[in-house]
Amino acid sequence: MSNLSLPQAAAGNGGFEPRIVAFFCNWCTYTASDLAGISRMTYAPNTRVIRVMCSGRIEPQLILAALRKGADGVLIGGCHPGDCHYQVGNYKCLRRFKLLKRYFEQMGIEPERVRLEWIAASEGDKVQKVTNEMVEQVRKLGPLNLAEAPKPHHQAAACAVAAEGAVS
Amino acid sequence: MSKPKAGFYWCASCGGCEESVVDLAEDLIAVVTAIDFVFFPCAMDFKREDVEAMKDGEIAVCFINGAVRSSEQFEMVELLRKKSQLIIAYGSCAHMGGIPGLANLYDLESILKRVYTETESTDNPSGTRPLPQTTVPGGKLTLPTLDESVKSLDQVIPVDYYIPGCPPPTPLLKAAVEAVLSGKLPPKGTVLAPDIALCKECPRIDSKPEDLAIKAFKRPHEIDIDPEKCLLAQGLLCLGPGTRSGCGAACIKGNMPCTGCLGPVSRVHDHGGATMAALASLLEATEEDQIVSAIESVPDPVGTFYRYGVPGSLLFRKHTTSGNGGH
Amino acid sequence: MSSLQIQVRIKHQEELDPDFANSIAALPGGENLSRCIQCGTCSSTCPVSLYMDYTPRRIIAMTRAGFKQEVLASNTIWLCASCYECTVDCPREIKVTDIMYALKRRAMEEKVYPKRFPTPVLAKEFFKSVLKTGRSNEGLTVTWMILKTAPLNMLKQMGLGLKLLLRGRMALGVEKMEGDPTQIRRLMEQVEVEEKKTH
Amino acid sequence: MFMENKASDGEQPRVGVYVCYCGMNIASKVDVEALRQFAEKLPNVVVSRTYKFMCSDPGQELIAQDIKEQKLNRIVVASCSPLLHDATFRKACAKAGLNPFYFTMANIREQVSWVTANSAAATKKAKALVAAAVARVAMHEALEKKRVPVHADVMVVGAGISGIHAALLLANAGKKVYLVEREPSIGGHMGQLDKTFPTLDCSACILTPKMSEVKNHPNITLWTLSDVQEVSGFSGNFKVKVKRNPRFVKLELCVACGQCVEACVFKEGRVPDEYNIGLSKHKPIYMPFPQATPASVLIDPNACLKLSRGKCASKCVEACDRAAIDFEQKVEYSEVEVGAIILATGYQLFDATKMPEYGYGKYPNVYTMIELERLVNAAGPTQGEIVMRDGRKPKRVGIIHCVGSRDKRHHPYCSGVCCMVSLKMAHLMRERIDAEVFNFYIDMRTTLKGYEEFYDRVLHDGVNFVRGRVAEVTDWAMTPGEEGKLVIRVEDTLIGVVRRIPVDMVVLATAMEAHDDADDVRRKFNISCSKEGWFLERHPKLAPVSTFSDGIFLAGVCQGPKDIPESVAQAGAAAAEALSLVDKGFVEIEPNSAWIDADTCSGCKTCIPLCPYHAISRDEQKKVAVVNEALCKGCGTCVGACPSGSAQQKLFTDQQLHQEIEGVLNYV
Amino acid sequence: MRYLYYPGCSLKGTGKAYDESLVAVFDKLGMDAKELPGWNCCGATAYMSVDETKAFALAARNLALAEQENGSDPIHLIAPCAACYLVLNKVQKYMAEYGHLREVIANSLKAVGLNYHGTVKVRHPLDVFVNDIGLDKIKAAVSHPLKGLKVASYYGCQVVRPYAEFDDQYNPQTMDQLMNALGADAVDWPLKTRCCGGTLTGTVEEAGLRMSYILLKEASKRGANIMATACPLCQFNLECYQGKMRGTFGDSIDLPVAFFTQIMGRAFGLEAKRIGLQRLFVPVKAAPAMA
Repeated sequence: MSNLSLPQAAAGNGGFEPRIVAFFCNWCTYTASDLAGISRMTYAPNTRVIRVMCSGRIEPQLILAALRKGADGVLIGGCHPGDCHYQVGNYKCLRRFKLLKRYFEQMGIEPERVRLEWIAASEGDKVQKVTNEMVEQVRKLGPLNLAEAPKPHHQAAACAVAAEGAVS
Repeated sequence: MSKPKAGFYWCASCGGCEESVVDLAEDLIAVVTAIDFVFFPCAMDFKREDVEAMKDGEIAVCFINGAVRSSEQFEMVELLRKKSQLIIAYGSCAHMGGIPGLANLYDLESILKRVYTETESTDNPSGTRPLPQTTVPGGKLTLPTLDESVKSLDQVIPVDYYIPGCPPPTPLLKAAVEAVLSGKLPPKGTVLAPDIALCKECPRIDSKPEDLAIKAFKRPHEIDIDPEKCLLAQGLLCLGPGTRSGCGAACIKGNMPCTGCLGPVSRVHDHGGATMAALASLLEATEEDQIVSAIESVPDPVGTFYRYGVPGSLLFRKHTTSGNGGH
Repeated sequence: MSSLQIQVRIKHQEELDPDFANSIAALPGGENLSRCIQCGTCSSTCPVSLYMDYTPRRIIAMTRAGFKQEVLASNTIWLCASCYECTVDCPREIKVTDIMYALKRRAMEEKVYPKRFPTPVLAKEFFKSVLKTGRSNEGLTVTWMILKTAPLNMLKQMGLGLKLLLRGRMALGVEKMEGDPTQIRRLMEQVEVEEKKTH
Repeated sequence: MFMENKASDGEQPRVGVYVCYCGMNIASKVDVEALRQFAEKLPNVVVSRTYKFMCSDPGQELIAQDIKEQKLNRIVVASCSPLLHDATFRKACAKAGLNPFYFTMANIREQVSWVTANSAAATKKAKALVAAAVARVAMHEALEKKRVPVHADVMVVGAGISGIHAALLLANAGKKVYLVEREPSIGGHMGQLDKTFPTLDCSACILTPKMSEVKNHPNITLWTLSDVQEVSGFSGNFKVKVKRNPRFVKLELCVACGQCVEACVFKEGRVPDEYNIGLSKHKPIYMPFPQATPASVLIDPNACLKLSRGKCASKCVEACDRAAIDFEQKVEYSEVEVGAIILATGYQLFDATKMPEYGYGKYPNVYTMIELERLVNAAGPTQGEIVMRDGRKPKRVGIIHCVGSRDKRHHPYCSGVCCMVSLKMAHLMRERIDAEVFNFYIDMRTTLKGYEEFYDRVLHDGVNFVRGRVAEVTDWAMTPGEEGKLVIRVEDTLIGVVRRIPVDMVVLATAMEAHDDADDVRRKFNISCSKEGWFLERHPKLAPVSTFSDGIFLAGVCQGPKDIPESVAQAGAAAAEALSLVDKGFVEIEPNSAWIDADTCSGCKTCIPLCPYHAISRDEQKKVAVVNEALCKGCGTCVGACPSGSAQQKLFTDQQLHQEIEGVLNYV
Repeated sequence: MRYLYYPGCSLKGTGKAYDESLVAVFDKLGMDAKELPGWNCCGATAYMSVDETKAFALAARNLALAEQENGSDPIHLIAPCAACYLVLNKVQKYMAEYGHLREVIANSLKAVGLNYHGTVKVRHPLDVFVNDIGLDKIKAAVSHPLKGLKVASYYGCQVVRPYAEFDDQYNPQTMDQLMNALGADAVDWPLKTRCCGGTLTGTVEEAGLRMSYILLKEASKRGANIMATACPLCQFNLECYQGKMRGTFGDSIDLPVAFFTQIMGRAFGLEAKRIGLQRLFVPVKAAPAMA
């Protein structure tokens, strides 16, 4: 197929800037991320944080959608075990994540591209550290360049990605 | 007025879809009385030239089953699209890639190598492979080529409706034919099956506990299956909660868990992703190592959660570092 | 001594080396240099600081401020006995011992250490011996060091050497490692190659 | 079909994007003009503007005006964190007649300009976040905040000076207060101090009147020897279970006459006295200290022969003519409902044995500061006479600052009060026993009102100051003058020379640190701790006594080191916050609850066991799951698990999140 | 536990008695710890002053060699010399901490046919005796309890800091416990880990001598009649220069300084020659129970 539209040029050269979608829970990791800001800790600019109330809201479909839409990696941040603002949401996240990782193993997605970290509200420095590590890790791996799934030829296929071209 | 013309074509499929037509039993007579089949390679002796000879849009409705991989299949579905007013993707393979879609876990070369060189029953010391063109005395022979990836039908041509299932349940087929005949069709792109998950029609739903916590997943041969009780409650990986209804819970009635052949409901973007989320959430484990070992009890996540839909899933095929998989 | 000895003690900014601190901080162990709060723990905990022209705390301050010449010419860095007491005690987790090593190396690179000062000579002799044989040879190394720095001391040390010999605590021959000592030289050469690669 | 380029409620979105400079906070890194231009070209965007301070009145007015004139129905503000100003801009929208939930924020300050070194990269990141916000806001729906009535009572946990002060303020305002203290008496650390700096007020003299006011206040229920066991509910409606340990003495009968103590079969004290930091011993039945509140004796069940072995002549019972002693008392549990909780659990002192270089525990004449407080106190173990453990009076005293503070191996932070405490103690040692005093400090921190003046006074007292952190205290003598002394080794950094100073007594100004069980406590209350273990405030500047759990406030040192005036001020602030919550009569709940589409739910029950609040049940008629909105707290776990997309969470619907994913990836 | 023995250069020279006594004690306790084949100098402190990365690579070579000997269990490499112990630990720690260093060393090793994955555990014999073998077993091996021997346990600077985790950095106890287990009395004294000036004695004699003198003086003052050391350089410094100290400080110190393993050997009833007692300058005979 010749209709590849994913960024290819950067592969294997130093110009590659990983695109990382981060899902952070409101109470711990998003707050820590704000704290990193308040403390003026600079870190790699490659993450794009999407706030959810709890890591329990995060599910494989969101991660898969991010990768499908061009993310080279996905970072998930939640409260430490035992610290969840909603008691146990982070455990649900962890279980889904572990199963998803096994799926990724079979599908050839490098395990380093998806990372789950428990980051407490006070751990601004951990946001900095984890972000930097993750960006470096993914930079080493190079762009994800998923095989392009041919777009379904109809207005609403059962498995269509959400909002495909929705606002374009 | 003449009867509407219909076609029925197969791509990469097992023949089960055709069987499902036969399963219409006495209703089949009503169907053939109402419809004029003009192309049905499995059952009737029409040729490609016959289709090519038709006017564009001459076929009122064409049912196509099977996934698409070979150049022949590409050509045929494109041809049928041109000649048909309505294309209905029929069965899991056309709908989502189906069982043949699991081939997307391998690259083409390794499949060919396995088939033509490595299988235990292969005796092919010279490593001969089928070629697109072979010159033999008397002329040139051609064979279709294979694409790098398996695709669902809508990844190749525009599809108007889907009838899901492996094979599609006959009531769905019957309802679809009636809708086509009566012209009372839903918006294009609709999957012609209820848009609610299977638990809705599962006879065992009342036996499912409201505090389900799964210790580890079992496989059917590992336990003595209680014929009354919710299968998930017995630890079996039943995909019913995330799979479209419309089959009348046939497998569950046969004391086997749902494997997801009807695909997801319309609100779900990735069938496997959604069912993984649901089932993993229900695990009992809280410690990381417990979770890992509970999840180890799923021997083959792709084969379990994406059995019928690797091509139709968000990842589409196995990722290789070279990127696009060359399709 | 009839006249009052005076000395100009002012320091102008352009006399300082603005990159000095960074070049030291960039080395492994130097990372916390800038975090010093000048509490003096390193100096007071140091068993040798009583001999130093600048206490370790002052060396850190001067390094940070770019007093390169003074720091490299100080006796402090050569008096450091590598006992790691300062490193362990520093409340800011500054690896003072590593910084002292870094300064010693820098002084040797820039050849500003005191001539005939035995420590750098010993270090170099030691280095040579290991390169050749894979082992350090205490007797020979020390002998070379004395000969190179203060040959007159040789006589003084003879007694000790003799005693050691008599008790079998000093070998006359050259102690060599088992196997192939050239592997050491090759390893060292490769380190140079690799370092160039990554810089 | 289900993901169309149309607002969820059918009308075409008209989005306004407002990019904030935040003075130079954002503008110095992000090219705000480029960002504005970029936003202008995004789908559905009708107008895009920049302003110096979007959160200011004129900034908000700008938005309101556009809503009216440009008929905007969606607003995006790119500025600071939504955790800071979401509410501000929602209000601005509402004022202009737009449903406040047709609004979203892009956090381009905390998560972009403040954390990105490179300006171009910062601008790019900001663009991605704005694109995501624009994409997401199109999917927003009109929502209503729900109001829930609140309980008017307040609980204060911890009855040191902070807890006492907060409880009294609330009680005086007419609120019923539960004051919970785990020690047998209220008063906390302040009750142990001799004098307070810089005024040298007698600590007991200013504290005890407040203690008795607590005791006598009709609105305060005081529970000592008590611990909070469990907290459930939410802001305005907490349920708290308190464990109340037995005192083995009937509080209402005991008049603290002390005859029982006198009569106890033990003639001498045998339990190290906590109040005196173990410098004295008390009997199994004892009065915690003379001014203890409640004024009642209690029995230590581990030391009492009757309670630990079941056998004793029980002379105390005989001696008590009010029959107040009750060996049958058991642990009791009380459950109360309160609208707000103030945590004032205080601190503990750093364990000086963790720094063996200072010889605490090894050399008897090495003391901690709090021990010295008791030693100089007239009500202390020596009746205020300053004699060391070996019976001598110290002639020369070394006071070491920063023990455990400003030290990465222990506590990296400055405890804030130790300099002043050390100055106070130096002064007292000069004044009381005319000792020669050396203070060893790293930096002198005397920043508040009257503090520097006090330093000046102590300098003039003739106290010796050595700027240097002490490396070691030993009994290793190198000179005759050092024989039999404790030798302090330090670099006098102002002179640049290492000194050895022999002294008789060493005093360690140990750090304030979070309680060992702070982590358990914060879990109970569902709040966070900072890295150092202090309870974490909601915002270091703008919400210093609030926590991330609405309705739970912080007072005093549990939030971080403070001295007495600061603790009292903060306790006042916490009381005001609690009052403003419970007095209002209701709380508004963020409308982010989950809901389940009854038409598409298959009734698979996956969500039901996942809800930690039991908010989901099954409608047995319709055979579908139903969310009880009053119980739902809005975590979205059920939504993440629903295998058929029938569960959704307001403000975090699948559509909104997928749009956000698309937004951050597809436009930049 | 699988042990390998890394003697280091000094134990083949001035510290010969440490080598002999350690091996004899291993033998007595039934420990199997063969010498690491092909070992090289650890680089000690001097190398670090010349080229840091090379110093690390030099040390890492030994770890790589030890790892080659790896069976199913990780190798415990016993390094009796304080400097070797420190340097080998340091290279482990720094390779983990500094990515650049790790890369350079790993690549250099690879080029000479070696690999290191970080699995070796570097152990000091004090740690092994007290924590692996256990004081009970050691007590059981004592045939000649050292009655009346008052030992100042001198750990020196580099055994317990900065990387060791087996003992307290300020007031270490393992050697004291060991000495008590042998029937001797460990003397409490404050200078157990104060540097002896070993690296300076050869170069800045005045400083080195004074530092050692302080230690000997204080130990005597506290009633010690022998000093036990765990490092060849400390032992050399503290013992062999006592004559010189007499000249310099005008103070006669005759305190025997033995390796702690020699004292163990004595208590185990091993023959004087086997534990190298004849190699000492200051005879131990004067000390009770050591004759």
